[in-house]
Amino acid sequence: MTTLSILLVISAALFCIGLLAALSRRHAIFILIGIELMLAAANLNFVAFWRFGPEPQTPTGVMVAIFSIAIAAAEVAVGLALVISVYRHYRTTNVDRLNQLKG
Amino acid sequence: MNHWIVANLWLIPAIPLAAALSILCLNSSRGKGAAALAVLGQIVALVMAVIAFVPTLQAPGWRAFHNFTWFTFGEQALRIGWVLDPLAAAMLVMITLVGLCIFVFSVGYMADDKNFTRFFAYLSFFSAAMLGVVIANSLLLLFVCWELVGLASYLLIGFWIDKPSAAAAAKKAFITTRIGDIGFFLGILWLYSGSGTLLFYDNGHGCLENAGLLLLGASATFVALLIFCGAVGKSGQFPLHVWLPDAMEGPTPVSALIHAATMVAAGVFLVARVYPLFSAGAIDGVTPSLTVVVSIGVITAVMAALIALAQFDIKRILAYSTVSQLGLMMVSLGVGGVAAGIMHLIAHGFFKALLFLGAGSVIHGCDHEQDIRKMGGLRWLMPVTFLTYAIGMMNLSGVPFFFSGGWTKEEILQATTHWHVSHLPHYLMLVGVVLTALYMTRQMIYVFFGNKRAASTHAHESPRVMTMPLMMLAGCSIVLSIALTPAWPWLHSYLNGEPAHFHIARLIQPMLFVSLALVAAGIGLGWLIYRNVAETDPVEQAQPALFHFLESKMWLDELYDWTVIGLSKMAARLSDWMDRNVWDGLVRAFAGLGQFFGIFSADFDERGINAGVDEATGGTRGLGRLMSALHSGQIQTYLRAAAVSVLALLILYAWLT
Amino acid sequence: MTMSGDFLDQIFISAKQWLLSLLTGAPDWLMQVASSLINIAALLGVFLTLFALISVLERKILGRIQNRYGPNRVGPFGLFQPVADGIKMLIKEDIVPARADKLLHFLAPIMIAATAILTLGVIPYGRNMTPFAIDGGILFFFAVGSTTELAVFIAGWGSNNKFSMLGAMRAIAQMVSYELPLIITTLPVVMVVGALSPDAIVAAQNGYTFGIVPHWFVTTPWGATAFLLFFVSSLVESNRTPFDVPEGESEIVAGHMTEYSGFKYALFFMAEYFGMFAVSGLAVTLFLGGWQAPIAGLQFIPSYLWFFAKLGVLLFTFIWIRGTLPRSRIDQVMAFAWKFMLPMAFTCVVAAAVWHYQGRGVAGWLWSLAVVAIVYLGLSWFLDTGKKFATRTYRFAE
Amino acid sequence: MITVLILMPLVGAFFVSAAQPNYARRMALEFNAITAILVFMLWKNFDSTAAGLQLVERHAWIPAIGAEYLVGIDGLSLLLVILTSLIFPFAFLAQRMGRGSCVLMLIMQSALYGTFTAQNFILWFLFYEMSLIPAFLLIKIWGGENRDRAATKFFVYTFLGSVAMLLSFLGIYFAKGTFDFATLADLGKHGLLTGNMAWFAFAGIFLGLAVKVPLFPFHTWLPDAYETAPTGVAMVLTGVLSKMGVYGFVRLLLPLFPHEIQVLAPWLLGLAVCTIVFASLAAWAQSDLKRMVAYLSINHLGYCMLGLFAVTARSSSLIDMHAALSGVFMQIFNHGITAAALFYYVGLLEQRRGLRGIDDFGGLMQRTPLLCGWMSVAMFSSLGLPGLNGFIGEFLIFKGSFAVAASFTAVAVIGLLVTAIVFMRMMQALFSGPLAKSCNAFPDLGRNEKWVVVPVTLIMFAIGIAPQFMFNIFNTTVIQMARLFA
Amino acid sequence: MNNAAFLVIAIVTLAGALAAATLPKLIHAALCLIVAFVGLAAFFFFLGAEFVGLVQLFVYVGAVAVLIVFTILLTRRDVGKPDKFNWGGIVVAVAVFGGLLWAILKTPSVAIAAAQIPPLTVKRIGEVLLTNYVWPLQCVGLLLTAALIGALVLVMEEKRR
Repeated sequence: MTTLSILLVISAALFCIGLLAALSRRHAIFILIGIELMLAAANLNFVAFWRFGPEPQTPTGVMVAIFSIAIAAAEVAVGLALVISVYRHYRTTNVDRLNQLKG
Repeated sequence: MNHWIVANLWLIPAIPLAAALSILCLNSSRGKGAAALAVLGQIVALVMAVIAFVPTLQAPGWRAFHNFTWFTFGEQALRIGWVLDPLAAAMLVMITLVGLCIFVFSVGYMADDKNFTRFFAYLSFFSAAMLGVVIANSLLLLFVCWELVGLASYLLIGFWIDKPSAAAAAKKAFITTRIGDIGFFLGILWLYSGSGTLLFYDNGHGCLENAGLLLLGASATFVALLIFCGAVGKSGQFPLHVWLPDAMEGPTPVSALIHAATMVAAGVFLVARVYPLFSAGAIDGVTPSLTVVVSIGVITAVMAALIALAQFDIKRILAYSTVSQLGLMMVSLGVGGVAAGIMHLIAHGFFKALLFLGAGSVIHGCDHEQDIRKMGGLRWLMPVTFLTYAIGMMNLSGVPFFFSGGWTKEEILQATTHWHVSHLPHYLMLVGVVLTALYMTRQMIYVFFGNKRAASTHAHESPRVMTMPLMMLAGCSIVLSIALTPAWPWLHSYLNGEPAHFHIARLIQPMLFVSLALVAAGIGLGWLIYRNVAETDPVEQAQPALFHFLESKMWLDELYDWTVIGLSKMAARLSDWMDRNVWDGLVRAFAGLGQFFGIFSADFDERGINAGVDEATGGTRGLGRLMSALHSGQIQTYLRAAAVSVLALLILYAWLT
Repeated sequence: MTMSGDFLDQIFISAKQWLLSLLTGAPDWLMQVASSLINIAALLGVFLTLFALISVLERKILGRIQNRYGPNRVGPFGLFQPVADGIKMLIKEDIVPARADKLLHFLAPIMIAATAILTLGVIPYGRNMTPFAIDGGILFFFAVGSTTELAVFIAGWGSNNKFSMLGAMRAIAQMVSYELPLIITTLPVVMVVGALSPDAIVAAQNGYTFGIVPHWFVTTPWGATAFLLFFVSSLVESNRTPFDVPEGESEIVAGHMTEYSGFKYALFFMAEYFGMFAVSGLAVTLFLGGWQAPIAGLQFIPSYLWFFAKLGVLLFTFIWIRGTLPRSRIDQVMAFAWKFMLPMAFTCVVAAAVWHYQGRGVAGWLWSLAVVAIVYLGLSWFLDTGKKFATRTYRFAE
Repeated sequence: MITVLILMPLVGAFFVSAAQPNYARRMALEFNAITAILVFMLWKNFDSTAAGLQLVERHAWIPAIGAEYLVGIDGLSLLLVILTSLIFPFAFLAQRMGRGSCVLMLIMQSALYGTFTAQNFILWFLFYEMSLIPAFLLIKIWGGENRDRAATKFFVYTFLGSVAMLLSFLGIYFAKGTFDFATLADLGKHGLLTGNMAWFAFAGIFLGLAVKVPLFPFHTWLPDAYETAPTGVAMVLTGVLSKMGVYGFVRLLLPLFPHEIQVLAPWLLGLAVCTIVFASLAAWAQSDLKRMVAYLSINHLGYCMLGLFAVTARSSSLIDMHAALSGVFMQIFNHGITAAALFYYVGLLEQRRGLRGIDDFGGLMQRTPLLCGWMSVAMFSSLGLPGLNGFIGEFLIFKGSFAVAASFTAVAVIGLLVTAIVFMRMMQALFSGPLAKSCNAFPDLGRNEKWVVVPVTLIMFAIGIAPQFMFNIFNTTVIQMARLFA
Repeated sequence: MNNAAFLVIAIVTLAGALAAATLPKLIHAALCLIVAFVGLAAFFFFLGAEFVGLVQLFVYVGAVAVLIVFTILLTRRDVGKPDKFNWGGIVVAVAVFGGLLWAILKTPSVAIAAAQIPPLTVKRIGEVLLTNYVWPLQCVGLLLTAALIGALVLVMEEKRR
């Protein structure tokens, strides 16, 4: 039988894969993909904790996951819009070259 | 008792008002229509006045009133109304009759004026307001109409707007009367708070009836005096008479109507109307307020008559004569001869209007020349004017028997003899009679007798439309005398609310002879002095200083200019200066103080705090340079840092558990 | 309902039960898998047949509309034409462009066919005849259905061809745009029923007024409006004329399918028809009462027959429209979606709410009609460009 | 309904800000027509025989600090609301206005409606301040010369007053725990606060309101501000904005601090009389028409103050209280109409001549008889000629105050005289005499201008002749208030 | 069967995610991401949160994925060349994973099995959404609107003057 810890491990793995994508890729969209993966991992955690938690009657975790998904959708829309406008402006989406904030 | 006319008395002023409004709406080119409307309005008003006059004859002392609520404030209803009694009825008839004559006269006199319609609108408006004053049964309504009369007077004096002197005169008239009205207003307030009502007659609750007077008590004197202020202003009594001669800047019919026959008489009417206030608590018919009235009246009468002696403007002479006569009426009222005063008022209305219109006719004939020194010998050139003017002059001088003015003046003199306080007024009045005859003779001789002078060479008789009213007024002033004789003192009894009886024996009285002698003395003296007048006045030659004193109106205008007006102007300038400098300056000082603190603290900032901050900034800057190396501007570097931090947290967690 | 009627109605269920009973004693998971497999097999069987039938019928009907015969050589009335076509497709050479992304090029048709079949799984075809009864069936339908866009994109991208890419972009743009009205027009139904499961929706449309007017949602003003909107959107979703812009031959060859041939092309073709079946089936479920009989007296006829009759009518309408209307311009299609379809779809939601809160009676009926009418009039006033068109004159060849 | 009324100008402001600049004024006027209809309905729905607040809307707002959204009208509020909706259309008609100023004016209008209907201090204060900022901006941006200085002065002055008032109210709140006007008034009967606290609170509120009215010697901002403000704004400033101060006195100070006012009565009456006399004298000394009218405006508000202080000064009889309160209310309305009209006329003259010194004109009567005629009606109304609106209010005020403070009233009456002198001077200089060359090409009243002039004058006559319809609005309120103060 | 299914789902998900993170071609990565999301949805189904799973499918597969591929399409020039891979990230990621793993395995309280619960119906979610969570719902609606507008503004072509 599956236990919570297995799910948590999967979720942690997912999270780290997302982190990997966000850390090691140079392309802005990859970073975004990484972030999405991390968010998804978080959602998985929410649902898992709800399912295995003491009060599965109240669907709190589910609700949070739903909201989180909705917010992630908004985030990805804006993020991609940013990518596009950055691309228009600099003709690149390589984040290594986007270092205007360099101190 | 309640006749139809009582409830509908308001129609009498309303009709001229309607005429005025409809004239205002007329195109200014419709001169004839305007005149017709105005005259028609006046005729209807006259008919209504006569209709109103009839019921007052029913019984002696008949009085009816109609009160209604004007508005309610809080729980208190403010009521106004109108009253019909002999006083009002007689005044109504007089005003409408004289008004009608003057309206007709104006049609001829103002024929060439480009603002013909406006003139008639103003005239009708004035007539309406004046009739309103007469019928008012509430001091408030009276005051309202009173002010409107003042407004109409202002408009008419300043009718020739392009003349600066006219504008100045109008302004002076308005403000001077306004000064009196302020007192009047306070009087109203006092009366209202004292008696709780402003109605004259209200079934025993009015302020002139016993209940009201009882409530008022001792303050009645002050109330009466304050109200008298209004009368002083409006009736041109000393010391507020200065506006009346200046008001002659207006067209002559205006002078006739307003500044001779009606409006200036309103003050006298007012005193007569609220006479119970004056006489409240009287001992032998003497109260402090009445004494004041007498004093003012006497001073005015004599002073004005003296000044009239030294004037050259035909209308100014008449103006001062008016002032003088009004003083006479005041004296009469003050000494208790209410009926006599009113009788003189009515008679004066007719003959003074006659004189003014005659003067207007002369002016019209002499191409708008008003200086009597430039006239002369008009007797043959303007016969109708001359004759009617002479009748007017007889009236004014107080020639008895056929002239109403004679009877009424005698009546007044009679009344003054009964005054206990002092006989001085009586003697001064006698002097006044002489003076009146004197200056009228002087004027007659200057204008109508002697040789033709500059202005009279091309003089011509006025058209019929102007002479007809003259004859009409002359006729009235003679016919009226029938009702004034001591043998059948109908008007006297009517006004006093007594039945009139015919006693031929009373026709001849000692006073009659005194009066006759005085008038004769006056006229004779006049004839003696002035029979050979030339450009310069004989009196001026004899007594230049005195004459100059009188000619410049006893320097009262100058005195006022220097004192009252100068002081108030200074007060005004002072207030302005205070405002700009002191009050504002205080504010600015506060602001400056604030600014000072601001600057001070800014300085402190600069020296004290900033220095420390500068030091700190230097250090920070170095540190920042160090830190900025870490800031590659690349997101992933930051992300990595975050991830490592998470790791660090995990390790920390592990270490702790 | 008579016994025989009941029997006929449930004949396929009984058949399945019988088949499963053969496996008695097997483990539980095996039973589940078997049940699913039976469902899938039945589904595929029925719809592949229907696909074949419709493909030939379409050509016949189009032929009829265009005043010609259509396929009439293979078999009686050309009914075996699809068989011939199928064989042709299977034996054709599968061409993969040299510069194509091989993986994606391969993946796209599979994906598109898979999604189309998946969407078919949640529709109730008759009483107790829902292959996969999920609580959120409608949501599932759309969730899976939206994957079609992805597949189209992969097809376009994977082909590495200008026309393919353009076609894919067009397809995605218009599908995304019309997905909104499509989903929002289902909202009133979901709202009124209070469930996302297709079975509940069909059940909610049970009953008749006077025995002749069925309580289908299409009989309400909002339902009718929503149905029309839904239908138009489904035309777009399945890339049918007049909205076949993404694959219009005269413009961009065949859109995202340009570089496909042989069996892959057949898969695309099939997916398109399956998509059409699915969305029509959903329309029937949502608005036309699913498998319910139109008149109380006709309830003895088995429910699945009713369903397929309704489906047939809708499919015929699809074909009919294809034969009648010309292709519209892409910008017009998009503008229509955002300026008209979307507001109207929202209006349906409001109108349904009004209908509900007015007690679902005659008053509610009239009120919702008023809402729809007002918005329709307002929109038509607002969108009126003022352009006047001359009345059309037809010129026939003499 | 009141809420709709408050919001309507705001909606208008929103629309106007989106409209084409050319249509801004027309749009603003259209919105004013809507508010006028609303106000008319309000008037119809208002039961003038019933006491207390009517058409109340009450919602919780910030319960933690006792602020609630509480609007309602009694006779006084209704009167002022009517006044507001009368003045604003005329102000809009008075001159060409850009989009920005239209928007600001509409915002101000909304704030004024709010001020006159709010029955909770926080809400009231919010609206009160909200009206201040548009006024400031209007003067600052569209004013004449010296506008920066005048605007800043106006703002700082009134703002300081407001701050003082706010502090006082906070003090009251901490002591009593409520911001509700009615509750506070009830408490005020028995002494709201005690000791020095009461005096501080009183001083703060008094200061805030005295500045707004303005009361001598806090009035110096007013001539500057009015002088430089554009005509329409000046009309609103004098017609409506200055009423906020008087309204505040009636609503706040008098009910809350009857005891303090009684103690200070001679001083307050003195201030009122000073306001009357000094302002009228200062008006005499002005040569700028706008400044002159501004000072006269101060003078007229001084009458209101006289009446109000007289009411609470000593225990006067109910009738005198009724008279004074009715007079004050009438005067509020009359002054609003008349002073706005005067500013309008001065604006017309300035528009035609470009200058507004009293000596820059002459003999206008010959060139523009209509303008002069209508203008003199406004002038006579302002100097309190019977038969026009000004008289009724002044008479009642003096009637009420004379019984209580005869000597103060007697001095105050001088103000009437000086006012007359000022107007006579103005008329003489402007209308009569030979026609000045610079005024040769003056056009007479245009059609647009008649649209303003005729209704305003008709209102003046109507109130002057048959004022009962005005009294009906607030009679019950007067009775109720008198009972409160007695 | 459940365990097997779980295993399959887990492997598919993680493999998809790993592919999404490491594949050199962006478009492939995006498609793998979809696989990962589908797997995640399956997880949700598995956990009894059907609705969340459907939403996950609906939003991520239907919307987010389409958005990503569209963006890839629009930034095509950059996408053509394969992305460099920064190996430094792996170390950090693995380290974090190690840490998390250690933490999870060390915590005994999470090693529990699920209780039996009645299925979570859509109706129940709808009720909760419109009662307890109505304000968050409104906020999310607002957020989505704002994001919509924001995204539009960001990508709008700048007007040429």
